[in-house]
Amino acid sequence: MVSVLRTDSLTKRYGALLVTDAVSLDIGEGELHAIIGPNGAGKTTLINQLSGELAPNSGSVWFDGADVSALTIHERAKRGLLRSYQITSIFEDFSVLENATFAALGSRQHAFRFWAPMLAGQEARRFAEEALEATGLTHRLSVAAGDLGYGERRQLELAMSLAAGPKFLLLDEPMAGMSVQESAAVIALLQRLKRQYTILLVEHDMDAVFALADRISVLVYGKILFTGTPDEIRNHPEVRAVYLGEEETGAEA
Amino acid sequence: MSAFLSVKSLQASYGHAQALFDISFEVGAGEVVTLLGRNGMGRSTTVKCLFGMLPVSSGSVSVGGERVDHLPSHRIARKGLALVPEGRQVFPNLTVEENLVATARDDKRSRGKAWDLDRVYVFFPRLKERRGNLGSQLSGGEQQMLAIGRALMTNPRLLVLDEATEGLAPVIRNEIWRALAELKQDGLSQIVIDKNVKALMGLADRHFVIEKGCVVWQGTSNDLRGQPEIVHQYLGV
Amino acid sequence: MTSIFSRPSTWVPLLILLLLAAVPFVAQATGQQFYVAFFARIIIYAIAACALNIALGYGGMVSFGHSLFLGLGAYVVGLASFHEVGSGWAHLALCLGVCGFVALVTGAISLRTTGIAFIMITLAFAQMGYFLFVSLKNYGGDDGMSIAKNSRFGPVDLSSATSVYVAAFIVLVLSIWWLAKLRVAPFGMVIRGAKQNARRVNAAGIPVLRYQLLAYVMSGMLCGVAGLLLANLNAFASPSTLSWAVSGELIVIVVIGGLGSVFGPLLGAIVFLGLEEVLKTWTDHWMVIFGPLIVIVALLGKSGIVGLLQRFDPRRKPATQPAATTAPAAAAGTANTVKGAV
Amino acid sequence: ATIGLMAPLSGPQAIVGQDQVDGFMLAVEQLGGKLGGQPATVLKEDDQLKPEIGGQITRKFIDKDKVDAIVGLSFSNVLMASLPRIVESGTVAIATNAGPSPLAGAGCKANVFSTAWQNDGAAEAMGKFAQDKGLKKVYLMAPNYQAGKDMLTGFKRYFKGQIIDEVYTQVNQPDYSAELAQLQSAKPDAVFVFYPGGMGVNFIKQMAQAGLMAKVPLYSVFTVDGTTLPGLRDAAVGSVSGAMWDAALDTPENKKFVADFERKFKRTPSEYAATAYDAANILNIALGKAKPGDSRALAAAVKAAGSEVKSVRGPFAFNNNNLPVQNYYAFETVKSGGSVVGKLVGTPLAKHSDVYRAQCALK
Amino acid sequence: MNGTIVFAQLLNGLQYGVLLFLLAAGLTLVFGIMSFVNLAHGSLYMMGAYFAASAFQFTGSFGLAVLAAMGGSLLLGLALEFIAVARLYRRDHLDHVLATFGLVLFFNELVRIVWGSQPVFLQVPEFLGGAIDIAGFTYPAYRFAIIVVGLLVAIGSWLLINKTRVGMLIRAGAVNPAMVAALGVNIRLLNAMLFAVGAMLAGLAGAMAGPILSVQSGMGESVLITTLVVIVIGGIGSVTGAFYAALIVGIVDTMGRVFLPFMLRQVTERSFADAAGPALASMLVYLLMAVVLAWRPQGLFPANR
Ligand SMILES: Nc1ncnc2c1ncn2[C@@H]1O[C@H](COP(=O)(O)OP(=O)(O)OP(=O)(O)O)[C@@H](O)[C@H]1O
Ligand SMILES: Nc1ncnc2c1ncn2[C@@H]1O[C@H](COP(=O)(O)OP(=O)(O)OP(=O)(O)O)[C@@H](O)[C@H]1O
Ligand SMILES: [Mg+2]
Ligand SMILES: [Mg+2]
Repeated sequence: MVSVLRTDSLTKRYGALLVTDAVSLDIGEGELHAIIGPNGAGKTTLINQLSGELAPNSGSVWFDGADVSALTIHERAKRGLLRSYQITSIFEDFSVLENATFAALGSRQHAFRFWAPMLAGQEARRFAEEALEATGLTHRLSVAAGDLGYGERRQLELAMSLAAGPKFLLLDEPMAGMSVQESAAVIALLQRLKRQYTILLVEHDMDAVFALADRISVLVYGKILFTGTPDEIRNHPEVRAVYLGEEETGAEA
Repeated sequence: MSAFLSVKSLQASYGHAQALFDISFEVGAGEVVTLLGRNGMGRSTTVKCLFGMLPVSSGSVSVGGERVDHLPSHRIARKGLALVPEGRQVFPNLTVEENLVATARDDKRSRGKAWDLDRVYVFFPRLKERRGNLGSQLSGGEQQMLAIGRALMTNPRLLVLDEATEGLAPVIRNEIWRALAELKQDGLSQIVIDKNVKALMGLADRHFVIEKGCVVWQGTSNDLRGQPEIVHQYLGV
Repeated sequence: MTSIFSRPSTWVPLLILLLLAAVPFVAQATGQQFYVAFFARIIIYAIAACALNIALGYGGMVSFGHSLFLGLGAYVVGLASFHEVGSGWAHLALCLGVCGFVALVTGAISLRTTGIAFIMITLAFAQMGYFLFVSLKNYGGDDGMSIAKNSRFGPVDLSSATSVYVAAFIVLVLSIWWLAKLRVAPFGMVIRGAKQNARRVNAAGIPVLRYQLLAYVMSGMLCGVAGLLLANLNAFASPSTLSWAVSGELIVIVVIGGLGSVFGPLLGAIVFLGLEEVLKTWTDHWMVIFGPLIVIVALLGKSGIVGLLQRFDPRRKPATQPAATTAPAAAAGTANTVKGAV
Repeated sequence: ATIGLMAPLSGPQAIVGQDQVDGFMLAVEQLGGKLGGQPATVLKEDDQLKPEIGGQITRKFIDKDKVDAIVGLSFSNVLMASLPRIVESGTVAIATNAGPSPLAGAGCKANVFSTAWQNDGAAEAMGKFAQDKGLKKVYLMAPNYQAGKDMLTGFKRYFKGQIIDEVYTQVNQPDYSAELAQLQSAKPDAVFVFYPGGMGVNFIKQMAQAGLMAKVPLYSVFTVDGTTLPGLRDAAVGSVSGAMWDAALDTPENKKFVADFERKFKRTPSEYAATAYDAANILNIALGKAKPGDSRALAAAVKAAGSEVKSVRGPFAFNNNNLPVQNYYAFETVKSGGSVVGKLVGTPLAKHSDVYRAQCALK
Repeated sequence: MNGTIVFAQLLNGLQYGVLLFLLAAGLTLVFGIMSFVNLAHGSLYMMGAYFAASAFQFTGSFGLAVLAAMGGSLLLGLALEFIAVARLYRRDHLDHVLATFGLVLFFNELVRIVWGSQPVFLQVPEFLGGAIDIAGFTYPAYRFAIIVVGLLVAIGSWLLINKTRVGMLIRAGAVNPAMVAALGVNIRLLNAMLFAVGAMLAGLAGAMAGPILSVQSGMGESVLITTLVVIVIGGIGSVTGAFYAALIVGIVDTMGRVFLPFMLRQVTERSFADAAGPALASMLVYLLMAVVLAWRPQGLFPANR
């Protein structure tokens, strides 16, 4: 498997607190890699460092064979390394379609264009519509994003990441706040997308993780405790103790 | 059983868009009920109306037999209601400890052991570790714990949890379910909104399914178990 | 067709533009030349407000220092005239160059900050400009400087009120037209997006600071053009144009009109300056009425006059206000890095 | 006759404008509501001390209201901004508050008059006064703007002793303790300052509180006058101001003016009221002679009227540059009964002309 | 230029700094903690000075005048809060700027209607009328009274914000009032109280400054901007920051005013130095702010919250 994203003992600390502790990851092309771990283990912090939002104290990030550690968020985004946010982060005054088109445009070309309407850009618009279709928001195209319910916001958040046409998707709890039905839809969607994109998924919804992940890394106190297949994880005693708990071995509800 | 909270034919709108059409349910003293439904059906909107955060356009909300639907939020809360809101909403510019104590209250009417800083820290040791951090510096799950702890610190008689287990690790989530069960033993009434129907069936006495702003089904956990088609139809499972 | 004329928020401003186009002719016919100068001033302020609207309305950058660019534009003409340069093209090039450069430098520094700090740092730059011109003794200091050589564009000399009026009117129409396009063009969407959530714009692959900076520079340059016209109209350049109160007035104009709307600046300028004129005829203490009116505008919210007109628009939702709750967005930790509006 | 009266009527300097309006209207009232025998319409406009607004009002007066004369014209920055249109139209204008040096010199205009002063005049008088007193070392202070610089230049024109230091402070500076410490350490024979409006109140109050009034004699211009005395009171006692007018001037015209003004407006007039009062009386004479609508004739009549009018300030006439020839007095601020008033202590410059008039091409 | 005068000027800078802090204190509460950009703070300060002057005229007692100023501006603050400000907390800064800009115009004119355009008289109280001699320079005793009051206010507001639950609630309410209310706190009342206290401090500052400054319409603006500069340099929301920043601004401004022209004269032509020195000195505070913000956008001593 060709490695797409690799980190080299990535370390981030806040004062005395080591949030990511020499994390080395290697994610192959087309893989769906999940990261699980207790709250506050450093998952979001890790994603922030991968996306470029946070600078690590030491260590490096390699994407597509190049060292991207020094690149900014938007430069990484342009190369196809995109993220969604754990805390919903959409443009509330824009319509759903505008939100998605914006995302589609941003990653593909510069926006120093001052005359023709953004929505007239055929290419970006097509990507946006596809992404909205995939996330099931087609019926809400012209609604202002601020008027969406919480769950729909999450859907839009995901649609924006997809519309950007990523090579690699960093998904931070995409299912949080979604009802079972919507989660199931997103799981199905990710199933379909799986081989097209390489995906790093952070999620506490174990149904989703076990259903989707090729490999899972368990992050505890900033360190990778264990990396393995879903089955290995499910039965790993230590993982069960620190994270899964006793009953949590598979489908709930 | 005399209802502690009773909601009758509630209607509410966001601007011109009506979100609630007909919501009625009751929560008895010490009872745990759930509001079930898919995304965008109006569960959180109902919660906002309970707390006076959204004006009620018609219908009524009563606490202990007293109409509260036109009272300001803080007066309603003072009747013994506490909220763990959707999306956490911890105070980003306060430290963990300040978040907990700022709105803390000792309500003589609440039953069971009183909640104080120590008890919350025992419950969520993680918060104790992070006590000096600002709310904005917490991880998603830590914020969720903080939101729960903050609500408990008001020593409520009715705890309203809107997606309170969202973003929590499974172990913690199980802890929460256990704790809610314990609180129920103490006699604390609860309204729980969550997607984990299985856990809810274990915890709650009664369920209300909300669809497009109306209560379309209600019944006990046993009723729900007996009618899987309901779960399928309204919750998509 | 029908759509435009069934929407008051569109046809009312267009009608006003049409009426403004008629002003010089009517004034000529009735011999009331004064009104040409009067409306020229309104139009020039509308241009300045359009300029501010790019930064403030679209980009959410609450600049409390746009008087700096208005003043710089005016002084370019003043200084050029002082040194016997009368070519309008030279004035324009200098004006765009100077304002662009100053906006680039001050913007680059100011945009490091957000929120209140941004408001204050832009104010600081304008104040520095004010004190600079006050102390330029050779150029009149606080007395300001008369302009002997107005900008001359080929055969057109901006020495009469009418010629300034025509020039300003053309600039205004072009600005409005462009602003309407810009609003939904990619660039406009980026800066409007940055106003709501700068972090997200970045994550979408767009280096948001560059766009904000460019918006600030364009805003400064257009404001400079307004200053150039103002200097020609008054045949005078004065440091008082750079005072903080002028920056405040420009903000008020933009907001009265309707923040971030296309026609807002024009409507705002007409109402603000017109009202000032009307109230002054009633009483010396007109500010006792004027002040509270501004407060009321602020209380009513930012949709301004345009928002008011939109209420009469059929089949159109009233401008989305931050309704009862923006709850999930206000959620903890969403460090909302909107310039000027945290 | 229609007169356009433009003055700052809002903002911190509104008192200056208010005094001008009141002074002018008092004269018109005394003249039975007429100027030159014709019923007078006085249009009053607030320039807000903004040059740009001043320019607009001037246009309005000339183009819309077709006034016979414009009076007031606010501070020199507003005056200068209004000038282009006034010169272009030839409308008679009488400034009652300013006489900037460009207008006194090469830039003088046949239709633009001032019943106030050339900016340097009062300062020159104080320079002469200090010189006559035989002072050796003087310390100068003024705000850092045009008028401040003019004033100190004027002082130096007549004072030949040593200038220890010339300090320019920030415009609208609130706190002067640092400057006062410098002043104290310089040990001058006297300090000469120009701090109009609130700045003067700040400065003098603080100087008095630091106990310096007793140690360093204070000479000033446009600092202690009718507009600031109510806020200063005892703090200003002992200071000497140079001015072309004060309520204390003992002439019959002035007595009547001050008494009538106080009766009508319940406050003591300032020099700004006096200049506007004179302007009205000059216009009255001129309008009685010139045909309405002929601004050239009116300008000539105004010039002639300057020599005829019984000015409240004593001797008065227009110079070739249309600025006043007048006395400059020194007044000491003293306590008299319960109130604080000016007391005439000298007339350093009698029938004084400014230096710029040589550069003026007018006769 | 000898050592004593440098020392004397340092002292002047310090005391100007404390005066600035006194002005800034009320604003820090409202602007820093509640995040309400209150340009009308200067107006409240002006009103305080007028209240004091009027009370002084009637009673002849400076103590009563100060009380009247504080009481009057407290009530005025409550009224303003009730009528306008309360509706604006949750809006963004732009609306604050706008509304309070309108209030500034209103109050300036109101004062002229009620008290006239001329400055009104307010005197240093008899017992503080003297001057104290330090190192050969006389200092008005009244300035020391200002320093004492300034320090008391500093300590008081620091305690209020950082050490009380009210402080926490207000900080929380500035970000998410709906949530604070839903947790059972009457945040509206709390905000009203704090705004009124801020207004009261403005009034106190006005009364204290009245005897040394000209009490007149518009007196608030010139100090308001400097005060805002102080708060921004210090770090918004931090009382300690505002205090240090006030001292820094006071010293920089004073030293710049006095020594900058002097130093320029040493290195350049006198005429140029005389022109550039004061110009530079008047820009110094703004320059300082620009440099500080460019270097540390969050201010020098940001509130750690
Ligand atoms: N700016 C900061 N200053 C101090 N500590 C911080 C800061 N940001 C994050 N932390 C801490 O770092 C730890 C890791 O946070 P992170 O958000 O990465 O956790 P997470 O694994 O994503 O958790 P969750 O599953 O709950 O989202 C947390 O304990 C958090 O409190
Ligand atoms: N602030 C708002 N402004 C306008 N409309 C809103 C707002 N919040 C929610 N809505 C609308 O109200 C409806 C009900 O939303 P609500 O948040 O109550 O749903 P919910 O049942 O809690 O679902 P979710 O799982 O999405 O939280 C949705 O259609 C949503 O679009
Ligand atoms: Mg996380
Ligand atoms: Mg919800």
